[in-house]
Amino acid sequence: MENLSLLWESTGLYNITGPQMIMMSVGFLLLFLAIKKGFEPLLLLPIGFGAILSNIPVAGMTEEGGVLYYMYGGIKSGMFPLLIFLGVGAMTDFGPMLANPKTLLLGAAAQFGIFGTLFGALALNAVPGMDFNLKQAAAIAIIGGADGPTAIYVASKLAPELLGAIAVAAYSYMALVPLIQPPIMRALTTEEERKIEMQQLRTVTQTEKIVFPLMLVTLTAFLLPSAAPLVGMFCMGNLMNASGVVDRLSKTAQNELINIVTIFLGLSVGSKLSADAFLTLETLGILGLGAIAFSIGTASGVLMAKVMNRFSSTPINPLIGAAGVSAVPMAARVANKVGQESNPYNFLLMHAMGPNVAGVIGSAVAAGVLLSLVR
Amino acid sequence: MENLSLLWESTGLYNITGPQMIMMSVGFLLLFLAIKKGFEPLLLLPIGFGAILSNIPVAGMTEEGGVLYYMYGGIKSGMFPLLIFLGVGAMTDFGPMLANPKTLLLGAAAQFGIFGTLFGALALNAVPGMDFNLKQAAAIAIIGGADGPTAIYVASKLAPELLGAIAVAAYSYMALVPLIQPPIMRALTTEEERKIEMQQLRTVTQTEKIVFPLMLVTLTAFLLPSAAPLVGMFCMGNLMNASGVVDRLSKTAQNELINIVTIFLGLSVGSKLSADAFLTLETLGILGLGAIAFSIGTASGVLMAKVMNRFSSTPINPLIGAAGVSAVPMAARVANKVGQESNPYNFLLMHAMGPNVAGVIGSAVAAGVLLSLVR
Amino acid sequence: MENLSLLWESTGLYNITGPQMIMMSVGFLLLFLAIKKGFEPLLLLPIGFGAILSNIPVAGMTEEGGVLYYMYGGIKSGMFPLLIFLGVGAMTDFGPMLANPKTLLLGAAAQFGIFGTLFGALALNAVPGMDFNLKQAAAIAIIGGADGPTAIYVASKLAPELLGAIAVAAYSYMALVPLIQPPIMRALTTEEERKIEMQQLRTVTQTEKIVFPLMLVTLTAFLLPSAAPLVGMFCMGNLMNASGVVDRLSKTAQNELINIVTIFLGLSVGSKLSADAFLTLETLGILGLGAIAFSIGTASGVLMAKVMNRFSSTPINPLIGAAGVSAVPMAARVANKVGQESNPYNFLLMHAMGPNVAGVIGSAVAAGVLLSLVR
Amino acid sequence: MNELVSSGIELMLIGMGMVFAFLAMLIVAIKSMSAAILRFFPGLPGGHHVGTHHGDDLGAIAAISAAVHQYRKKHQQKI
Amino acid sequence: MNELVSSGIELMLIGMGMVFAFLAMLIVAIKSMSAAILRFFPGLPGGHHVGTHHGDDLGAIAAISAAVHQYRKKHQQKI
Amino acid sequence: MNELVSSGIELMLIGMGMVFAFLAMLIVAIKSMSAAILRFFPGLPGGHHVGTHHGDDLGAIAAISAAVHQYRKKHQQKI
Ligand code: NA
Ligand code: NA
Ligand code: NA
Repeated sequence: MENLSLLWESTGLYNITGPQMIMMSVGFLLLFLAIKKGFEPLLLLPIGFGAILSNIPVAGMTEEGGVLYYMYGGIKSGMFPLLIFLGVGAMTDFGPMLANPKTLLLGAAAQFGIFGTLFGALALNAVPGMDFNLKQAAAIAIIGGADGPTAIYVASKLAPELLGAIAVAAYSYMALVPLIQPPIMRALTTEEERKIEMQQLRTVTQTEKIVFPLMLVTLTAFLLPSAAPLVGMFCMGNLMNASGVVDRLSKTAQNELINIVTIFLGLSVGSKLSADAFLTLETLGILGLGAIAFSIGTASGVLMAKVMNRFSSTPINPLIGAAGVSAVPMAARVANKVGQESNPYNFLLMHAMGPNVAGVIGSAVAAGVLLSLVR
Repeated sequence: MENLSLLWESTGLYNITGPQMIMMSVGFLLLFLAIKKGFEPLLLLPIGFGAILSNIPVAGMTEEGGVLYYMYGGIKSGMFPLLIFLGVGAMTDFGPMLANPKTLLLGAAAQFGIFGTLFGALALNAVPGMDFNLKQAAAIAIIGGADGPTAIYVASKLAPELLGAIAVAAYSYMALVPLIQPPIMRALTTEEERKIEMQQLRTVTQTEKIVFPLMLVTLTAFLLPSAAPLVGMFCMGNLMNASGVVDRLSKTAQNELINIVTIFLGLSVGSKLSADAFLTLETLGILGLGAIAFSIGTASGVLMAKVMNRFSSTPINPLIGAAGVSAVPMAARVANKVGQESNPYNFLLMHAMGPNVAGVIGSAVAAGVLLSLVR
Repeated sequence: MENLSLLWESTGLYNITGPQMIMMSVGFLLLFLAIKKGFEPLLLLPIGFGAILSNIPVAGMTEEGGVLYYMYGGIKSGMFPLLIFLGVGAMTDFGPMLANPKTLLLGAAAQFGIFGTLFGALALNAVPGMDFNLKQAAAIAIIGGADGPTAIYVASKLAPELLGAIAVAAYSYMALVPLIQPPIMRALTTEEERKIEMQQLRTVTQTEKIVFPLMLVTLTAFLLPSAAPLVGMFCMGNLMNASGVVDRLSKTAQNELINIVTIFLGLSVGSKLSADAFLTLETLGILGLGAIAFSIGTASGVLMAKVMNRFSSTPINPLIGAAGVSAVPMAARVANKVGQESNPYNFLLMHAMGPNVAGVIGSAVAAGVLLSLVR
Repeated sequence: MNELVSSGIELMLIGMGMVFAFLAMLIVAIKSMSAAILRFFPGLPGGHHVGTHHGDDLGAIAAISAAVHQYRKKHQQKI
Repeated sequence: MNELVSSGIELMLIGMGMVFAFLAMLIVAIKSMSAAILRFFPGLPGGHHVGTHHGDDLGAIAAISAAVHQYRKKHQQKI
Repeated sequence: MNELVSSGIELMLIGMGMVFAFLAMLIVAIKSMSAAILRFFPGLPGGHHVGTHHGDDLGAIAAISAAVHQYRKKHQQKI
């Protein structure tokens, strides 16, 4: 009898709180978006499931001794986002960017999405109930980088209490890139501009592809060492692939290692989706700012391309500027698709890959600035 | 000269104790069973080798600073059994069970193997020299679940000192399923019953397969949250596979990740096969109880099927009840084989997979009950 | 303004020290050797990149909280070298050695490279500025084993402060085997000896291949338990492969697991390439002694083969003695190639694989002796 | 010890009760779910979703037919 | 709060400045590098380096041509 | 330092002695084992045990012969 009441007191029904139920619903919503809507399922499925697991009462999976507690150590140490970056680096082909290096400026301009949002987050403090300090504002702003591992890395260093909301916002908006970007791109360009065809890219030699990551890591070491963990791991992955001498390591980094870490990273992020951290007005602020960040980044990239077009001898289709936000390779595909609406024979994909991967570098640089200046 | 005697004093021959030699022999026996007899080699080979390594004197591989000591952390935190469960979940097809949900009752009945054994372990305390407290009895009883990761998870929480013996018993008896089950199955059924042919199963839609793991984890969260880590990771793996949107994660969970963890888990379990923990009368008790547990579970499953047959409109071959102990997919194959002895055209395999996977859920539920009530 | 100067003070240019720049150059040199010269790229690429990353100022990747700091835990615990050894064991075919067991003596003789170098390191203390204690001398000597994981394992236990230099020397000289060995081999043999053709090896049964690793681990447990972690993990990998019953574990150990650990091991070794540990006169000593170690090992192996040839009924080509240093399979290929210079129809490769894998065992035994006697 | 046995019996009763209750509820839940899904989202049957290997298979078939084609061409040239 | 906004503006200016400066220097660096490499080491174009799968492909092609050969032989024997 | 050198010599002697002793014992052990196994369990020669890829190879061969068959059929239809 006593045991029966003990059993009842150990049920979830007896223990669950309203906020926990809401957070479990958020988990189910993320799973729905991942599975039925195809929103970045590789991340949002584990994150959503992690949200459910971490809000199950009694089980205590996020408390010391729980499995999600230990997994989170991989984010706290920076290990998970950096290993993902290693794999992403190994998957990245810098060829199109090296063939047309001025597209790097598009990747730079789009980072205005980050810093504009930072300003916005601070301005939002005027709204009663919102209260972001500088660290939190910087962590939120990095959503504008449109780069999951970078956002998670920065948030885990500057504002771990917002990590869950920031990661969810970052991946959700990345999935929404095909919806968010096109209207902005169309609004800021003329039909003529969207029809611009670009010169075919030259073939880049393997030597250039090998030297580039080394050059990039050196420049980072000298100018912005706070970005060195992110940029360094990315460059190492890229070098493993470009050099062609460690194919077995490169393939493992791109497949099994990144897959294993993705499962762990997703669950760990989910473990930060607890009610008290997520169910606040601030989360609404974060979601709103995230949408603004992507929009500003897209607009800045397009406008920068238009400016460059005035000074450049070779024509640049301003649509590829939108790819500067990164969100690889989705944003590049969007640029291609919007371009083909105006000119079906215009293949912008390769041209958009330049600013697209430049955006990854740009976000990492911006992350370095924030990490070194915001304390 | 001094060095020579130092060398001699550092040899195993100088340091080895009788019990260590016996435990190394146990390790060799496990390797023999794994390699020559085909007893669950994926687990028993690493466990056997772990037993050898951990009983080598001087080397101190299980002491702080030793590699097996650190590996055991993966069991202590629950990480290894839960990751195995993630992979097993990704490998599991709930289709046959969803097509014929009443077979879940067979998976429930077979768990009497667990609770009957729990009672047996406590009764065994009457034997002089046997002394199991409630926690130990519960940890031993879980062998009746015929599910390695569940047994290891529960044992590591309730009675880590018995982990080695329990894991060895669990995997050994799982390997012995084709020997233990058939006589019991034949004794409890008539030739007519064994000939019963079952209706073909309907095809299950993908949507049902996606919704089921979500439903299961929700029910667990509300009713038995102490089972949530086990059931949750299992459901996540299952959802990764069923959803079809994260195939690369699902494949990694089913292959490289589960393989890596299996090596580590086996070695870690082996590291608990030390002489002082294993060479006790209790171990004999555990081995005896393990055999009883499997037998009770098999009998309960078969008898439940016979009872259900009286009330069911569609015929149920009682042999598939034996598959309710889990031991996936071995027990289902045994049901099929015994059935074909009586009726060579009777294909019970798919029908037996229902209670078989239901048995996994049943054991996890039983584990949850034990974890929440036994303190 | 204040922020601008803060930014400047956070740059690498402001903070970098001369020694750090030199160590980064060493990293680039290693990458050059790995990529352009093909020097053991699987290890030297991650090590080289690790050297660069760990010498980036401000980033603090090797300090507590940094990602390389945590990775190094895998070397400190012995986990990484032992897991590599597990994979190497799974890749090793002891067939040629079992078919001609007397080649084990060649693998024994070549270990004189280790002990001769140990003596050399101690003698080098006579040079002003060099000051190796016994532990350091032993750690350096193990370079002569021509076996990366063994060298890293021993160095991490006896002289972690020299780990970086020792690992770099070990892998560099392994890559230089085709340059270092042939002149020594030619100098110590006559044209007639190099032409010796050897009897075809008998086929070894699978049972022998299964029993051998078990025998080896038992002998190690009884005679030299300090070598048991190394030999044990190697034997476990070998048994996983030879037994044929756990192919999925064996394949994972040989591929994904060893690849992942190689990336981590390389980065961790690189993290020990800090200026204060590497830019010392001792490093020059280590590099010099490493070359000597390989030369002595090669010579001892060849001479031993010549001695054995006097007493053996079946002819032994002395060139295969050089393969006793291990450096699997490079040294065996070198033996084959030098042999074919004298007799193009002489296929020594399989014959050289015997001493080659024997050299791995020999080095592990030597490591065990050093670990148990040097304190 | 007597107390231990009695708590064993109690655990057995509660445990088996819980297991049956849980799985019985799961049966009800599955039946409701299946009915709802088959009615509102009949969709596609399971087990047919496109796996990752699909692409590889197509690649292999392409490679094979190319090889076959190549072979035939060479063969005919010789004739 | 006013102070916070002003430091936000400052961060924005410095940050965007740094991003542009960094990527602009990277452009210069890339251009110099490409010019140097194309002049001194024209070498091979990228994207064509031998991957690990290459060997497998050759193996597959060998297997295929062997299979085709086998098939032809059997087929002719029947004729 | 003199002491260090003498302990170096001692280590060298003991170490090489141990290495030779160990590997010599291993030779004896291998020879006994091989003799015993070849006498009592002659069994199958090594290196031929069925690997996991075996199945794949068979699958590939099946796929290839199916493809070849398909091809031939289509080809003949055209003729
Ligand atoms: Na970006
Ligand atoms: Na079960
Ligand atoms: Na060696």
